[in-house]
Amino acid sequence: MSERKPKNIFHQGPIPATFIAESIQKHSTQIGIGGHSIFLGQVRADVGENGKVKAIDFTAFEEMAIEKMHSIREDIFSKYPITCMHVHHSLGEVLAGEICLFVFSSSAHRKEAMEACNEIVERLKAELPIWGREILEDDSHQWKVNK
Amino acid sequence: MSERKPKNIFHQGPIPATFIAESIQKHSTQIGIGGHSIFLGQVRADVGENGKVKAIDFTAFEEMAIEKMHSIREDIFSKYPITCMHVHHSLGEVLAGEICLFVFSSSAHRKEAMEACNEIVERLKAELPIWGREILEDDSHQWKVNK
Amino acid sequence: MRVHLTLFGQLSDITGKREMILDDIPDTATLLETLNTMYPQMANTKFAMALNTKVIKENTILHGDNNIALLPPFSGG
Amino acid sequence: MRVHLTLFGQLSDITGKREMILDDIPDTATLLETLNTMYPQMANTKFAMALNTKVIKENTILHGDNNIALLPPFSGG
Repeated sequence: MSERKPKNIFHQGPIPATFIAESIQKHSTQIGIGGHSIFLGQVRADVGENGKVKAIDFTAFEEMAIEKMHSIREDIFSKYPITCMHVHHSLGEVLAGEICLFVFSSSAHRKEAMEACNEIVERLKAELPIWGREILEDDSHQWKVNK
Repeated sequence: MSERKPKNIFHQGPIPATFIAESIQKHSTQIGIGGHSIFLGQVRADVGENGKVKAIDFTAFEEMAIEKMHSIREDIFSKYPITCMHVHHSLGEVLAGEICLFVFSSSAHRKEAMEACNEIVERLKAELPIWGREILEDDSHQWKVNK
Repeated sequence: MRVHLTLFGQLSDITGKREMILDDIPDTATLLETLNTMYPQMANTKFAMALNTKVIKENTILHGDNNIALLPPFSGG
Repeated sequence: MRVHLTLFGQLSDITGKREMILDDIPDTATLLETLNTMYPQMANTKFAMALNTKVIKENTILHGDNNIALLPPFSGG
Protein backbone atom coordinates (compact mmCIF):
# COMPACT_ATOMS: atom_id res chain seq x y z
CA MET A 1 0.00 0.00 0.00
CA SER A 2 3.00 2.29 0.32
CA GLU A 3 2.81 3.35 -3.34
CA ARG A 4 -0.14 5.64 -2.58
CA LYS A 5 1.01 9.26 -2.71
CA PRO A 6 -0.33 12.11 -0.59
CA LYS A 7 -3.21 13.77 -2.44
CA ASN A 8 -4.22 17.38 -2.23
CA ILE A 9 -7.59 17.46 -0.49
CA PHE A 10 -8.20 21.19 -0.74
CA HIS A 11 -10.72 22.84 -2.99
CA GLN A 12 -10.96 26.62 -3.34
CA GLY A 13 -14.44 27.78 -2.29
CA PRO A 14 -17.60 25.65 -1.96
CA ILE A 15 -17.75 22.13 -3.39
CA PRO A 16 -20.36 22.13 -6.18
CA ALA A 17 -22.97 19.35 -6.42
CA THR A 18 -21.82 18.78 -10.00
CA PHE A 19 -18.32 17.93 -8.71
CA ILE A 20 -19.89 15.31 -6.42
CA ALA A 21 -21.90 13.89 -9.34
CA GLU A 22 -18.77 13.60 -11.48
CA SER A 23 -16.97 11.82 -8.68
CA ILE A 24 -19.84 9.31 -8.34
CA GLN A 25 -20.03 8.83 -12.10
CA LYS A 26 -16.32 7.95 -12.31
CA HIS A 27 -16.93 4.89 -10.16
CA SER A 28 -19.29 3.24 -12.65
CA THR A 29 -16.35 1.46 -14.28
CA GLN A 30 -15.44 -0.17 -10.95
CA ILE A 31 -17.92 -3.01 -11.13
CA GLY A 32 -16.64 -4.73 -7.99
CA ILE A 33 -18.13 -1.93 -5.90
CA GLY A 34 -21.48 -2.62 -4.21
CA GLY A 35 -21.87 0.42 -1.98
CA HIS A 36 -20.77 4.02 -1.70
CA SER A 37 -20.98 6.00 1.52
CA ILE A 38 -20.83 9.77 1.26
CA PHE A 39 -20.71 12.43 3.93
CA LEU A 40 -21.19 16.09 3.05
CA GLY A 41 -20.55 18.91 5.47
CA GLN A 42 -22.74 21.94 4.80
CA VAL A 43 -22.15 25.36 6.35
CA ARG A 44 -24.88 25.85 8.92
CA ALA A 45 -26.37 29.27 9.70
CA ASP A 46 -25.80 28.83 13.42
CA VAL A 47 -27.28 31.50 15.66
CA GLY A 48 -25.14 32.32 18.68
CA GLU A 49 -24.94 35.19 21.14
CA ASN A 50 -22.94 37.25 18.63
CA GLY A 51 -25.40 36.77 15.75
CA LYS A 52 -26.06 34.48 12.82
CA VAL A 53 -23.36 32.80 10.75
CA LYS A 54 -23.58 33.75 7.08
CA ALA A 55 -20.36 32.09 5.88
CA ILE A 56 -17.23 30.30 7.04
CA ASP A 57 -13.80 31.25 5.77
CA PHE A 58 -11.54 28.19 5.98
CA THR A 59 -7.77 28.26 6.30
CA ALA A 60 -5.45 25.30 6.72
CA PHE A 61 -1.86 24.43 7.41
CA GLU A 62 -2.01 22.71 4.04
CA GLU A 63 1.28 20.84 4.04
CA MET A 64 0.64 19.28 7.44
CA ALA A 65 -3.02 18.58 6.66
CA ILE A 66 -2.13 16.71 3.47
CA GLU A 67 0.52 14.65 5.30
CA LYS A 68 -1.89 13.89 8.12
CA MET A 69 -4.70 12.96 5.72
CA HIS A 70 -2.30 10.63 3.97
CA SER A 71 -1.59 8.80 7.20
CA ILE A 72 -5.34 8.60 8.00
CA ARG A 73 -5.85 7.20 4.48
CA GLU A 74 -3.23 4.49 5.06
CA ASP A 75 -4.84 3.58 8.39
CA ILE A 76 -8.31 3.36 6.87
CA PHE A 77 -7.14 1.22 3.95
CA SER A 78 -5.41 -1.17 6.29
CA LYS A 79 -8.43 -1.37 8.62
CA TYR A 80 -11.30 -1.68 6.10
CA PRO A 81 -11.51 -3.64 2.83
CA ILE A 82 -12.55 -0.59 0.83
CA THR A 83 -11.97 -0.05 -2.86
CA CYS A 84 -11.35 3.67 -2.71
CA MET A 85 -11.74 6.80 -0.64
CA HIS A 86 -11.79 10.47 -1.54
CA VAL A 87 -11.73 13.55 0.68
CA HIS A 88 -12.24 17.15 -0.40
CA HIS A 89 -12.29 20.14 1.95
CA SER A 90 -12.97 23.75 1.08
CA LEU A 91 -10.56 26.61 1.62
CA GLY A 92 -11.69 30.23 1.62
CA GLU A 93 -15.23 31.45 1.94
CA VAL A 94 -18.19 29.08 1.88
CA LEU A 95 -21.69 30.52 2.36
CA ALA A 96 -24.35 28.99 4.63
CA GLY A 97 -26.08 26.23 2.66
CA GLU A 98 -22.98 25.44 0.60
CA ILE A 99 -20.90 22.26 0.87
CA CYS A 100 -17.47 22.53 2.54
CA LEU A 101 -16.58 18.85 3.03
CA PHE A 102 -17.01 15.81 0.78
CA VAL A 103 -15.96 12.38 2.05
CA PHE A 104 -16.56 9.39 -0.23
CA SER A 105 -15.72 5.73 0.39
CA SER A 106 -16.65 2.67 -1.64
CA SER A 107 -16.46 -1.06 -1.09
CA ALA A 108 -17.90 -4.37 -2.24
CA HIS A 109 -20.26 -4.49 0.75
CA ARG A 110 -22.08 -1.63 2.42
CA LYS A 111 -20.95 -1.93 6.03
CA GLU A 112 -17.28 -1.37 5.29
CA ALA A 113 -17.97 1.71 3.16
CA MET A 114 -20.20 3.19 5.88
CA GLU A 115 -17.86 2.46 8.76
CA ALA A 116 -14.85 3.77 6.85
CA CYS A 117 -16.71 6.96 5.90
CA ASN A 118 -17.76 7.64 9.50
CA GLU A 119 -14.26 7.06 10.80
CA ILE A 120 -12.68 9.29 8.15
CA VAL A 121 -15.03 12.14 9.09
CA GLU A 122 -14.36 11.76 12.82
CA ARG A 123 -10.61 11.62 12.34
CA LEU A 124 -10.33 14.49 9.89
CA LYS A 125 -12.35 16.79 12.15
CA ALA A 126 -10.09 15.94 15.09
CA GLU A 127 -6.72 15.69 13.38
CA LEU A 128 -6.48 17.98 10.36
CA PRO A 129 -5.08 21.49 10.98
CA ILE A 130 -7.98 23.41 9.46
CA TRP A 131 -9.73 26.40 10.98
CA GLY A 132 -13.11 27.92 10.26
CA ARG A 133 -13.59 31.65 10.71
CA GLU A 134 -17.32 32.19 11.05
CA ILE A 135 -18.46 35.41 9.41
CA LEU A 136 -21.57 36.82 11.05
CA GLU A 137 -24.33 38.86 9.49
CA ASP A 138 -22.87 42.13 10.81
CA ASP A 139 -19.50 41.17 9.20
CA SER A 140 -17.83 40.57 12.56
CA HIS A 141 -16.27 37.14 12.98
CA GLN A 142 -15.66 34.40 15.50
CA TRP A 143 -13.65 31.18 15.35
CA LYS A 144 -15.60 27.99 14.82
CA VAL A 145 -15.33 25.43 17.63
CA ASN A 146 -15.72 21.72 16.80
CA LYS A 147 -17.54 19.67 19.40
CA MET B 1 -45.59 14.20 12.15
CA SER B 2 -48.69 12.43 10.84
CA GLU B 3 -49.09 14.94 8.01
CA ARG B 4 -46.29 13.27 6.04
CA LYS B 5 -47.74 11.30 3.13
CA PRO B 6 -46.34 8.09 1.68
CA LYS B 7 -43.91 8.95 -1.11
CA ASN B 8 -43.18 6.91 -4.17
CA ILE B 9 -39.61 5.67 -3.81
CA PHE B 10 -39.35 3.89 -7.16
CA HIS B 11 -37.33 5.08 -10.09
CA GLN B 12 -37.43 3.35 -13.47
CA GLY B 13 -33.94 2.12 -14.39
CA PRO B 14 -30.61 3.25 -12.90
CA ILE B 15 -30.40 6.38 -10.75
CA PRO B 16 -28.25 8.93 -12.60
CA ALA B 17 -25.48 10.85 -10.81
CA THR B 18 -27.12 14.07 -12.05
CA PHE B 19 -30.29 13.17 -10.15
CA ILE B 20 -28.19 12.80 -6.98
CA ALA B 21 -26.53 16.17 -7.64
CA GLU B 22 -29.91 17.86 -8.06
CA SER B 23 -31.12 16.35 -4.82
CA ILE B 24 -28.04 17.66 -2.97
CA GLN B 25 -28.37 21.08 -4.60
CA LYS B 26 -32.00 21.44 -3.45
CA HIS B 27 -30.83 21.36 0.18
CA SER B 28 -28.73 24.52 -0.12
CA THR B 29 -31.73 26.61 0.94
CA GLN B 30 -32.01 24.65 4.20
CA ILE B 31 -29.36 26.54 6.10
CA GLY B 32 -30.01 24.77 9.40
CA ILE B 33 -28.46 21.60 7.94
CA GLY B 34 -24.85 20.85 8.91
CA GLY B 35 -24.38 17.35 7.50
CA HIS B 36 -25.72 15.07 4.80
CA SER B 37 -25.21 11.33 4.83
CA ILE B 38 -25.70 9.48 1.56
CA PHE B 39 -25.63 5.79 0.78
CA LEU B 40 -25.57 4.58 -2.81
CA GLY B 41 -26.08 0.96 -3.79
CA GLN B 42 -24.26 0.06 -6.98
CA VAL B 43 -24.88 -3.16 -8.94
CA ARG B 44 -21.84 -5.34 -8.38
CA ALA B 45 -20.53 -7.74 -11.04
CA ASP B 46 -20.51 -10.65 -8.62
CA VAL B 47 -18.94 -13.85 -9.88
CA GLY B 48 -20.66 -17.00 -8.64
CA GLU B 49 -20.73 -20.62 -9.71
CA ASN B 50 -23.23 -19.82 -12.46
CA GLY B 51 -21.20 -16.96 -13.96
CA LYS B 52 -20.80 -13.22 -13.67
CA VAL B 53 -23.64 -10.79 -13.00
CA LYS B 54 -24.03 -8.21 -15.75
CA ALA B 55 -27.25 -6.57 -14.54
CA ILE B 56 -30.02 -6.82 -11.97
CA ASP B 57 -33.67 -6.56 -12.94
CA PHE B 58 -35.63 -5.25 -9.93
CA THR B 59 -39.30 -5.87 -9.28
CA ALA B 60 -41.29 -4.80 -6.24
CA PHE B 61 -44.66 -5.18 -4.62
CA GLU B 62 -44.86 -1.43 -4.99
CA GLU B 63 -47.96 -0.68 -2.94
CA MET B 64 -46.69 -2.63 0.06
CA ALA B 65 -43.14 -1.28 -0.30
CA ILE B 66 -44.36 2.32 -0.29
CA GLU B 67 -46.53 1.69 2.79
CA LYS B 68 -43.67 -0.05 4.57
CA MET B 69 -41.19 2.68 3.65
CA HIS B 70 -43.63 5.22 5.03
CA SER B 71 -43.68 3.47 8.37
CA ILE B 72 -39.87 3.21 8.40
CA ARG B 73 -39.76 6.95 7.65
CA GLU B 74 -42.06 7.72 10.60
CA ASP B 75 -39.90 5.59 12.90
CA ILE B 76 -36.68 7.26 11.75
CA PHE B 77 -38.10 10.78 12.15
CA SER B 78 -39.28 9.98 15.66
CA LYS B 79 -35.94 8.40 16.61
CA TYR B 80 -33.46 10.89 15.10
CA PRO B 81 -33.58 14.72 14.96
CA ILE B 82 -33.09 14.80 11.21
CA THR B 83 -34.24 17.55 8.89
CA CYS B 84 -35.13 15.34 5.95
CA MET B 85 -34.70 11.94 4.37
CA HIS B 86 -35.08 10.70 0.83
CA VAL B 87 -35.06 7.17 -0.55
CA HIS B 88 -34.99 6.15 -4.21
CA HIS B 89 -34.83 2.55 -5.46
CA SER B 90 -34.58 1.37 -9.04
CA LEU B 91 -37.11 -0.84 -10.79
CA GLY B 92 -36.28 -2.71 -13.98
CA GLU B 93 -32.84 -3.36 -15.34
CA VAL B 94 -29.73 -1.76 -13.83
CA LEU B 95 -26.33 -2.67 -15.28
CA ALA B 96 -23.26 -3.53 -13.20
CA GLY B 97 -21.63 -0.23 -12.21
CA GLU B 98 -24.92 1.68 -12.18
CA ILE B 99 -26.68 2.99 -9.07
CA CYS B 100 -29.85 1.18 -7.90
CA LEU B 101 -30.34 2.71 -4.43
CA PHE B 102 -30.01 6.27 -3.15
CA VAL B 103 -30.58 7.01 0.54
CA PHE B 104 -30.09 10.57 1.73
CA SER B 105 -30.54 11.99 5.24
CA SER B 106 -29.67 15.43 6.59
CA SER B 107 -29.48 16.99 10.02
CA ALA B 108 -27.97 19.87 11.95
CA HIS B 109 -25.18 17.62 13.28
CA ARG B 110 -23.38 14.82 11.50
CA LYS B 111 -23.94 11.88 13.84
CA GLU B 112 -27.70 11.89 13.53
CA ALA B 113 -27.59 12.05 9.74
CA MET B 114 -25.12 9.15 9.60
CA GLU B 115 -26.93 6.96 12.09
CA ALA B 116 -30.29 7.58 10.43
CA CYS B 117 -28.85 6.79 6.99
CA ASN B 118 -27.33 3.51 8.17
CA GLU B 119 -30.55 2.45 9.86
CA ILE B 120 -32.68 3.32 6.82
CA VAL B 121 -30.44 1.17 4.60
CA GLU B 122 -30.53 -1.79 6.99
CA ARG B 123 -34.28 -1.61 7.40
CA LEU B 124 -35.15 -1.17 3.76
CA LYS B 125 -33.01 -4.13 2.74
CA ALA B 126 -34.74 -6.31 5.34
CA GLU B 127 -38.29 -5.02 5.13
CA LEU B 128 -39.16 -3.78 1.64
CA PRO B 129 -40.72 -6.32 -0.74
CA ILE B 130 -38.25 -5.86 -3.58
CA TRP B 131 -36.55 -8.62 -5.55
CA GLY B 132 -33.43 -8.56 -7.68
CA ARG B 133 -33.18 -10.93 -10.62
CA GLU B 134 -29.49 -11.20 -11.44
CA ILE B 135 -28.86 -11.48 -15.16
CA LEU B 136 -25.67 -13.36 -15.91
CA GLU B 137 -23.36 -12.93 -18.87
CA ASP B 138 -24.86 -15.95 -20.69
CA ASP B 139 -28.33 -14.35 -20.24
CA SER B 140 -29.43 -16.96 -17.72
CA HIS B 141 -30.63 -15.57 -14.41
CA GLN B 142 -30.65 -16.25 -10.69
CA TRP B 143 -32.40 -14.54 -7.79
CA LYS B 144 -30.31 -12.20 -5.68
CA VAL B 145 -29.95 -13.17 -2.00
CA ASN B 146 -29.40 -10.43 0.59
CA LYS B 147 -27.04 -11.31 3.43
CA MET C 1 -63.98 -16.99 -2.23
CA ARG C 2 -62.03 -15.57 -5.16
CA VAL C 3 -58.33 -14.90 -4.71
CA HIS C 4 -56.29 -12.55 -6.92
CA LEU C 5 -52.83 -13.96 -6.43
CA THR C 6 -49.59 -12.13 -7.25
CA LEU C 7 -46.35 -14.10 -7.33
CA PHE C 8 -43.01 -12.41 -6.86
CA GLY C 9 -39.37 -13.39 -7.31
CA GLN C 10 -38.55 -17.05 -7.87
CA LEU C 11 -42.23 -17.99 -7.37
CA SER C 12 -43.01 -16.45 -10.74
CA ASP C 13 -40.31 -18.71 -12.25
CA ILE C 14 -41.74 -21.83 -10.58
CA THR C 15 -45.31 -21.11 -11.63
CA GLY C 16 -44.49 -19.41 -14.93
CA LYS C 17 -46.96 -16.70 -13.87
CA ARG C 18 -46.92 -13.27 -12.24
CA GLU C 19 -50.65 -13.34 -11.47
CA MET C 20 -53.37 -15.96 -11.02
CA ILE C 21 -57.03 -16.01 -10.11
CA LEU C 22 -58.25 -18.92 -7.97
CA ASP C 23 -61.88 -19.54 -7.00
CA ASP C 24 -63.50 -21.38 -4.12
CA ILE C 25 -60.73 -20.73 -1.63
CA PRO C 26 -62.22 -20.48 1.88
CA ASP C 27 -59.02 -19.68 3.76
CA THR C 28 -55.28 -19.22 3.30
CA ALA C 29 -54.40 -22.75 4.42
CA THR C 30 -56.52 -24.08 1.55
CA LEU C 31 -54.81 -21.64 -0.82
CA LEU C 32 -51.40 -23.05 0.16
CA GLU C 33 -52.57 -26.67 -0.22
CA THR C 34 -54.02 -25.89 -3.64
CA LEU C 35 -50.80 -24.23 -4.78
CA ASN C 36 -48.62 -27.05 -3.43
CA THR C 37 -50.71 -29.54 -5.41
CA MET C 38 -50.46 -27.46 -8.60
CA TYR C 39 -46.75 -26.62 -8.16
CA PRO C 40 -44.99 -29.18 -5.96
CA GLN C 41 -41.73 -27.20 -6.28
CA MET C 42 -43.28 -24.42 -4.20
CA ALA C 43 -42.91 -26.59 -1.11
CA ASN C 44 -39.12 -26.09 -1.41
CA THR C 45 -39.37 -22.32 -1.51
CA LYS C 46 -39.57 -20.09 1.54
CA PHE C 47 -42.09 -17.27 1.24
CA ALA C 48 -44.40 -15.04 3.24
CA MET C 49 -48.01 -14.27 2.41
CA ALA C 50 -49.57 -10.80 2.34
CA LEU C 51 -53.30 -10.16 2.33
CA ASN C 52 -53.94 -6.66 0.95
CA THR C 53 -50.33 -5.61 1.72
CA LYS C 54 -50.36 -6.95 5.31
CA VAL C 55 -48.26 -10.00 6.06
CA ILE C 56 -50.33 -12.79 7.65
CA LYS C 57 -48.79 -15.65 9.58
CA GLU C 58 -51.82 -17.61 10.78
CA ASN C 59 -54.47 -19.32 8.70
CA THR C 60 -56.97 -16.62 7.74
CA ILE C 61 -60.59 -16.99 6.67
CA LEU C 62 -61.25 -15.13 3.40
CA HIS C 63 -64.23 -12.84 2.76
CA GLY C 64 -65.24 -11.20 -0.52
CA ASP C 65 -62.45 -10.39 -2.96
CA ASN C 66 -58.92 -10.98 -1.74
CA ASN C 67 -55.60 -9.71 -3.05
CA ILE C 68 -52.94 -12.09 -1.88
CA ALA C 69 -49.25 -11.76 -2.66
CA LEU C 70 -46.60 -14.43 -2.15
CA LEU C 71 -43.28 -12.93 -1.11
CA PRO C 72 -39.98 -14.83 -1.27
CA PRO C 73 -37.11 -13.40 0.82
CA PHE C 74 -36.53 -9.76 -0.10
CA SER C 75 -33.41 -8.76 -1.99
CA GLY C 76 -33.68 -5.06 -2.65
CA GLY C 77 -30.95 -2.47 -2.26
CA MET D 1 18.51 30.38 15.72
CA ARG D 2 16.04 31.88 13.31
CA VAL D 3 12.39 30.87 13.50
CA HIS D 4 9.87 31.29 10.68
CA LEU D 5 6.64 31.34 12.61
CA THR D 6 3.18 30.78 11.12
CA LEU D 7 0.14 31.67 13.19
CA PHE D 8 -3.23 30.10 12.52
CA GLY D 9 -6.80 30.71 13.62
CA GLN D 10 -7.39 33.09 16.52
CA LEU D 11 -3.62 33.48 17.03
CA SER D 12 -3.47 35.53 13.84
CA ASP D 13 -6.18 37.79 15.31
CA ILE D 14 -4.28 38.21 18.59
CA THR D 15 -0.96 39.00 16.92
CA GLY D 16 -2.38 40.77 13.87
CA LYS D 17 -0.01 38.59 11.81
CA ARG D 18 -0.09 35.37 9.83
CA GLU D 19 3.71 35.06 9.74
CA MET D 20 6.66 36.32 11.77
CA ILE D 21 10.41 35.88 11.76
CA LEU D 22 12.16 35.76 15.15
CA ASP D 23 15.93 35.58 15.65
CA ASP D 24 18.11 34.30 18.48
CA ILE D 25 15.67 31.63 19.66
CA PRO D 26 17.64 28.69 21.09
CA ASP D 27 14.67 26.42 21.89
CA THR D 28 10.88 26.26 21.78
CA ALA D 29 10.46 27.20 25.45
CA THR D 30 12.24 30.47 24.74
CA LEU D 31 10.01 31.00 21.72
CA LEU D 32 6.90 30.67 23.89
CA GLU D 33 8.30 33.05 26.55
CA THR D 34 9.16 35.60 23.88
CA LEU D 35 5.68 35.39 22.36
CA ASN D 36 3.95 35.62 25.72
CA THR D 37 5.92 38.79 26.47
CA MET D 38 5.06 40.31 23.08
CA TYR D 39 1.41 39.20 23.15
CA PRO D 40 0.19 38.61 26.71
CA GLN D 41 -3.22 37.54 25.37
CA MET D 42 -1.62 34.41 23.91
CA ALA D 43 -1.37 32.99 27.40
CA ASN D 44 -5.16 32.67 27.41
CA THR D 45 -5.25 30.71 24.17
CA LYS D 46 -4.79 26.98 23.87
CA PHE D 47 -2.58 25.89 21.00
CA ALA D 48 -0.18 23.18 19.85
CA MET D 49 3.19 23.75 18.23
CA ALA D 50 4.45 22.04 15.08
CA LEU D 51 8.08 21.99 13.98
CA ASN D 52 8.22 21.28 10.24
CA THR D 53 4.70 19.79 10.30
CA LYS D 54 5.36 17.52 13.32
CA VAL D 55 3.64 18.40 16.56
CA ILE D 56 6.12 18.74 19.44
CA LYS D 57 5.12 18.57 23.07
CA GLU D 58 8.43 18.88 24.92
CA ASN D 59 10.90 21.76 24.84
CA THR D 60 13.00 21.27 21.72
CA ILE D 61 16.46 22.67 20.93
CA LEU D 62 16.48 24.44 17.56
CA HIS D 63 19.14 23.98 14.88
CA GLY D 64 19.52 25.88 11.62
CA ASP D 65 16.33 27.25 10.07
CA ASN D 66 13.08 26.29 11.72
CA ASN D 67 9.53 26.44 10.45
CA ILE D 68 7.25 26.54 13.42
CA ALA D 69 3.48 26.72 13.28
CA LEU D 70 1.17 27.54 16.15
CA LEU D 71 -2.08 25.58 15.94
CA PRO D 72 -5.21 26.49 17.93
CA PRO D 73 -7.84 23.73 18.27
CA PHE D 74 -8.83 22.49 14.81
CA SER D 75 -12.26 23.29 13.44
CA GLY D 76 -12.39 21.85 9.95
CA GLY D 77 -15.25 19.93 8.40
